[in-house]
Amino acid sequence: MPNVTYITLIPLLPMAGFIMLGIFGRKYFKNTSGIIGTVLLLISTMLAIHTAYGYFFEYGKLDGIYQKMIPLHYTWLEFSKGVSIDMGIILDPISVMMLVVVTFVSLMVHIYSLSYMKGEERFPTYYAFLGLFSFSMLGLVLSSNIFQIYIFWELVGVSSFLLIGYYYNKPNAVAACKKAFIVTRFADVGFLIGILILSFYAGTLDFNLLIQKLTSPEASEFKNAVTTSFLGLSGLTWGLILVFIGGAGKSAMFPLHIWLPDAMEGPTPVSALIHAATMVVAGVFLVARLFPVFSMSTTALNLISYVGIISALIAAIIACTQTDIKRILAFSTMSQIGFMMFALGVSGFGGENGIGFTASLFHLFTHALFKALLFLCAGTVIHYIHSNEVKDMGGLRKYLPITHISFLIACLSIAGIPPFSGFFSKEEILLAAFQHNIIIYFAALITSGLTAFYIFRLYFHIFWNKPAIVKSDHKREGGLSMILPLILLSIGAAVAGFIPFGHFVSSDGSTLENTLHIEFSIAPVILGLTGIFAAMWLYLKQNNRPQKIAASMSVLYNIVYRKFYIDELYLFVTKKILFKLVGRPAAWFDKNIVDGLVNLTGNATEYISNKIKVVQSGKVQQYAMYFLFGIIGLAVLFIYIWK
Amino acid sequence: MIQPGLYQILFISTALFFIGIYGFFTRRNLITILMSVELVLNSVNLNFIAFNKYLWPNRLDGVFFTIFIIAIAAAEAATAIAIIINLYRSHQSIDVENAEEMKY
Amino acid sequence: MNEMLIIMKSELLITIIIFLLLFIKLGKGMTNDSLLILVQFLMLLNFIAGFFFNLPGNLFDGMYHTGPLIAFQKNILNLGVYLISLLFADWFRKSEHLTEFFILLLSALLGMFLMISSGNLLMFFLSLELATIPVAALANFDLDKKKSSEAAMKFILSSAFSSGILLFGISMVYGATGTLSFELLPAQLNGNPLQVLAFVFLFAAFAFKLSIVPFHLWTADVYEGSPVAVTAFLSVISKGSVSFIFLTALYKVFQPMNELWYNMVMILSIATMITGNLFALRQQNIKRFLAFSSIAQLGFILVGISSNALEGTSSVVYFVLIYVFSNLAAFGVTSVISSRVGKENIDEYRGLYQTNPFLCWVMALALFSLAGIPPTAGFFGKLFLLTAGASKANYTFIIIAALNMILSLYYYLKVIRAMFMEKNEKPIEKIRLYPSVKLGMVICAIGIILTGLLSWVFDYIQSLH
Amino acid sequence: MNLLLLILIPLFTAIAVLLMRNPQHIKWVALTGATTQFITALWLLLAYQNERAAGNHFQMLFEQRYNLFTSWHISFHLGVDGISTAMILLTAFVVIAGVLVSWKMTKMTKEFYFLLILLSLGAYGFFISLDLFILFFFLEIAVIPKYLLIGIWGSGNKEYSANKLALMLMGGSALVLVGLLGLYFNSPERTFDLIRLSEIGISTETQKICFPLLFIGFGVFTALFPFHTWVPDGHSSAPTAGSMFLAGISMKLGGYGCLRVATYLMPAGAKEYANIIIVLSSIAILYGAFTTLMQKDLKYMNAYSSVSHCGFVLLGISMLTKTSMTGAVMQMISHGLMTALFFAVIGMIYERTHTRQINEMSGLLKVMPFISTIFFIVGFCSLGLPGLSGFVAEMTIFMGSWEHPDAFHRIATIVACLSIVVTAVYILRAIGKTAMGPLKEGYANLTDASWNEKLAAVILVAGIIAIGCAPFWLNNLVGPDTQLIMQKILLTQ
Repeated sequence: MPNVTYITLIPLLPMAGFIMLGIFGRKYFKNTSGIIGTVLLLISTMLAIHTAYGYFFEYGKLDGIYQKMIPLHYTWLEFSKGVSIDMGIILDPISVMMLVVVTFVSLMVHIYSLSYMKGEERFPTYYAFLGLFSFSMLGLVLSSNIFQIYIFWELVGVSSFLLIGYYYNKPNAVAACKKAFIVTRFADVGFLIGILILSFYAGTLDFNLLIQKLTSPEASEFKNAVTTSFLGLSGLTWGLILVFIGGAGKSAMFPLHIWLPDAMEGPTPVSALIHAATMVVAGVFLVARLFPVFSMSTTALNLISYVGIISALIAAIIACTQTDIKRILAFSTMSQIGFMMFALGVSGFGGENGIGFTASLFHLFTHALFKALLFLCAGTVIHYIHSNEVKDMGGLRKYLPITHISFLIACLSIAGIPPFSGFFSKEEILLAAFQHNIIIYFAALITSGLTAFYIFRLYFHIFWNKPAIVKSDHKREGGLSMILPLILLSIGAAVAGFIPFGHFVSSDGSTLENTLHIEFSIAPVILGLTGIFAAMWLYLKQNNRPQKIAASMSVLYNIVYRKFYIDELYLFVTKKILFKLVGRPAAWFDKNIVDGLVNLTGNATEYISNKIKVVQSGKVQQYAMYFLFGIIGLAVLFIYIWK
Repeated sequence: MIQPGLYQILFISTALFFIGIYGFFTRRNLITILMSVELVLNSVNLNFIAFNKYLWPNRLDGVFFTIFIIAIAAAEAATAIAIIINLYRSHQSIDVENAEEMKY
Repeated sequence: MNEMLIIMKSELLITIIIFLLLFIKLGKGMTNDSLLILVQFLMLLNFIAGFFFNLPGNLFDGMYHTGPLIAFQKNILNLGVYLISLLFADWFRKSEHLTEFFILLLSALLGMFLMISSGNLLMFFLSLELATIPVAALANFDLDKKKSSEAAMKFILSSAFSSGILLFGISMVYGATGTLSFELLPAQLNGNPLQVLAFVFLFAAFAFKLSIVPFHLWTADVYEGSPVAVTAFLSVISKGSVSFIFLTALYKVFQPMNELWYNMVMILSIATMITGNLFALRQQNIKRFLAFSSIAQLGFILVGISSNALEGTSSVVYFVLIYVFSNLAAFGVTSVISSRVGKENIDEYRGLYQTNPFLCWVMALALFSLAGIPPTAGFFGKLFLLTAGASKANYTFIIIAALNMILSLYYYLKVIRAMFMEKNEKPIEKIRLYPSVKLGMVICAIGIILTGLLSWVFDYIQSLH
Repeated sequence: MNLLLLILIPLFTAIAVLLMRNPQHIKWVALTGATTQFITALWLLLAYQNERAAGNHFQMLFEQRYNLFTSWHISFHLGVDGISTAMILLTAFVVIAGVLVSWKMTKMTKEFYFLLILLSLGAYGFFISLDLFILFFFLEIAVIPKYLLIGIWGSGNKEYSANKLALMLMGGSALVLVGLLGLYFNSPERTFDLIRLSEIGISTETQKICFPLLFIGFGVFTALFPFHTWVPDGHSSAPTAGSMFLAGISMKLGGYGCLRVATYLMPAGAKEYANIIIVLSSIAILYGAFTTLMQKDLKYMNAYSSVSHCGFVLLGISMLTKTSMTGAVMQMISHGLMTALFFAVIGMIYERTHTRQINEMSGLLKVMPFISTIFFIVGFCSLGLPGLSGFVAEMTIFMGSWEHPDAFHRIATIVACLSIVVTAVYILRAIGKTAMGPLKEGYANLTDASWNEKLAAVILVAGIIAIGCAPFWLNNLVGPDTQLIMQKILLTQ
């Protein structure tokens, strides 16, 4: 049986770190805070691995099917009978898998940051925030209640905000963290309303019950949810779409992706942890978590798959033109998450149908490894060069050999070159898409070619191209704490593909055999190699071919370089429409109409008061006259009119 | 000789009342105004006498009232004239229009 | 015979004091200060005596009657006069005719006592005149001030005019019913047009005394011109006594016409509150300001009167008691400042708190009480008036009344603001108060706070019926 | 537990303050008084929970009754239920923080503390009274201290603001008064007793007249659109503690009144007018949020955001479900703590930078880490971050509102949900401009919070977190009583 204490400790240890370092860090743990945070997370990681081992190999399976277990669960806030926010722990393949991923990557980042962030003024704060993030992300993963997941969802958002804004005195970072928070917040409203809708139909917030009630066609809750319709879609679909919007926001899906590139203003290890490996895949996780329900609505699933593939494609195209190393990786992240999303969208529920589901989460797993690796490598490079721009780099392979190798492994992995891990997961995704929707399959194929191209464009830019301009005098690749994570992650990125993932994670908990179809893999691999060679041709040595190509399609290039002007569109909507057309009139209305009315009452009173002062004329005879008029008036009124 | 009836007397008293009020409204001299008030009071006296005689001959309230009114009118006039004299001292005039300092 | 002396005890006591003062005046041996102390002492005695040996009864064939409630009302008036003798010491000490002042004042008070006790329109008329004419003389007491004689002139002419109206009304009542006795009148009233007309005339005369719109116009001018002590007397004691007899007139005598007068009272009450408030809004002279505010207060009293029930009487009496404390405190502060530094403008009160916090707190308490802000007694007073008035479930009326409380709050706050908040380079200098003034203010302040919080006061009044 | 303590402690503190001469002593006396109140409030909470745990099922606990004005059937009737206990707790938190924050007050210290304590006295009395007359008495007691606090110690256009506030609040209470009188005279037996009135019931016609009067009247206190204009001016002109008390306590008087008096006594009226109020409060929520977006002054910003947040309270009440009402009470508590803290932080910032303009500040996090951190926390609370109280309250309201299946309520709920984005925008804008960014020139020497400020902030943050992390105690405290109110509503047709 699962050891509840251990599992509870997994998220709580980082939380303890947050509280301790957050309150006392500046005073008492100025230099030791990194160690404290890392040790706490190390324990977490070990506990997570222990749990995973236990779950997958000891007690998780019942009759060959992985069970959903809720070893801990207590009511946190009861709204009405049956509807309550519970704080609980759910153990099922995806949550356990995520536990391992999150703790592992987080640990890597903790270790890496020990030297990367050394000497920062707010070093303890940094580790406190990392702890907060780890806590929230682990909590999110373990949530047994849809509202609980929302709570951690928000907490993850805020830790992301805090970490992006870590360099708070850089205006860009401030703008970026605001943008990230607000955009995801906007999506979260969708999520929230989705929760409200789903909970209304299901009459519960508990995942297990909710899924049970909304997936059994006989249940009255399900019938209700399906028969109510609004604007042509059933209540259930609406709920799911709204929940997906929340996921899309966090996972930077088109068109809510605009915050992700900017989020790269944060420290690079943070980008590796939050904006590559863990938080951004929360959307995928959310959809996976609710997948049985999603599978009841084809409309929702179709939406997911189209949003996924569009994001994947657009991001890949944009990534080809960007020059900021981290932004390229950010777009790549978005593109890869797009892959995971549409894989879910094309999946069915149960048995062989669920291949997309397994593929998606497999990709999530491998992606976490190789993308974290890419980011950490990029971090080392940036650390060395002190610049984010690819044009400042080149020929670094001699100076940063370990980084170079690691980066190459990651690149090959993401490009889908066998036998690296990305190959296996991507193959599965493509297979699922192929089985389900041929359009998506072809789009995905093109995207994976582009992926290979842009990632190798980056690779060649950094490590080959022009000769190195070395100004840095400090240690080449940082200390051991910077190298160790690279090595560990490289190993992971290289071999993770051989894990029989379907044995562990599948849509319904049963075992899914991974089958490698050599004949099917030919097309994507060739496409990937083409991309690599194209990149090599253009960027291996310094030449003017890229400029020529860019010039030859300057309009197109510019559009892509400007990220399809989506940012500008948002800016227009917020600045021009929300601020100018809603905010300003509202403020004006409040000041002049509502407040004006109040003041008008006052002024009118004064005005009347001034006007009637003539009555008090000072003439005693007039007073008497009013007296007499008063009598006559009263007499007439009460004798003739008002009897 | 024809005995005047109640209505005739009431007519006269009402006329007197309004003449008094008219005087009160239009005169400028304070003394005249005071005299107008006396007219009003006298009209009331007439009223009381008439009611007493024609309507309630066996209740003498009206007659007594009249006597008291005359007395009070005298007291009132005395005070008023004293005040008017003082006003004359300070304003050098007993024109009501000169005593309109306080208003609004 | 003995019984008569006891029943008319309050009136006789005042008469005795009047004569005593007359003799002292003849003696000419006393300085103003010691005379003032003597007067204050006499007033205190008079006030204390009011609580003992009260015997209810009818005298002179119903012309005069008294009872516990009436005795209590007289006590309130006595208290008011005592406070006046304390609070306006500044002005009294400067006055050359202190004895005359109190002789006249007490004569008016005597008139008021008789008026409250009257059981016949004749008696009522006589006592009303007795309560009015000396006040006109008092209004002129600042002999060398132009405003004072103007005020007196306006007062005497207006009241003469109103006497005429009143008498005309009484004559019509007499014509229509044949009786002037309060006991016999109700049986004769049937609401025919003549009686209605007569009632309108009578009502107007009452309204004149109470300064009810549109019969109020004399009020502000007279208040402004008269010496502050007289203004205070007019606005508190005189108003109080007239409202007491007004209650009797409406509740007892004209009870058969209560639907008629309810409407009349309602209309005039609304008009009075609104007009009083609107005029008060604009005033700069604090006496004039208080004049209009007291007009508005009278509008509130009318709300209570409109209830036509036991609660109406009790709440009006209760309110008058509170009103004595609050308004006299306000006038007391005004008087101190006006007779010491000669400033009567609200603007000149700016920054007063820096130099005279005690005066400011007393003034603030008084004004809050007038505005009906808890925990001052004014809150309870006003609330009970409204509650009494609300028994007819006339929501419009009550809402208007309640909204008028806000309007009045606005201008009361104007004074508060001037004293506490606004800055002034040269505020009124520090004033050392005479002990008696201080005593008076403390009594007022205690009264303002405790009359409301000690709830038995109201219950006691209620039990007096 | 003797409820009179809750009134007597502030009363004696106030008298003691009046009798003191040395400003230093006054502060300590005030602080002692506030602390005693605080402890008493906590004690009340414990005693209340003990009683409930011991199976005391009376609606009101610790009842006391003294006859007052017997001829009007008014009695000094005290008692608390879960809702009032919660509100008292809130008041105690805000009072102690308010006293601490104004530690450096030098101008007319005695008067300042006297008025603060008087205001708290009014609030305590209001929350424990079960007689409508007494309730009204305490309601009005709390108005004038605010006027003076703003007018004397305020800043900016203070006289105008003070006037506006006093007059609008008095206007509100005038309506309340009329409503109360309507209840009094139309009930079969003339009584102001809340419990008695609810037992004997009030006729539907009366409810239809009195409910809007009472609800609007109390609504003015809690910034019911369009009667909210006193809020921005009043809050922004008030001194720090004044703003804290205004937003933290005074606005809650209105919400409590709307719930306890209007809705509880007149369920039929509540049903009749619920839709109108829902519309108004939805407007207030979103419109308030958008207006906040345009504010440049921190205090104005928070004041307008209070309009928006208090809209949630009214929305929760008018949704007429048990959950939403519980949410409304939670929102009152949460908003009270949060906004008091917000104003405290703004006050601290203003004291140091001498400006409240968002655009004129930058990079405060560097020199004032403590204050800025609190600023972050309170901002997050305002935008509904889980773990802090705002989230719990808002979510409860949303869940409660969503229980109605029809489109009208749905749209209102969605409108309310949308506001949380706008809230995020303005809060982050403010934080981003002031706390973050490069340090402004000349700010290098600014100091961080002093001990009293730190203590005040920590107390309020503790309250916020106590609700945010463990909302169940508040829910359990308030829930049964909102359930009672709901039962009454369900019983009426």
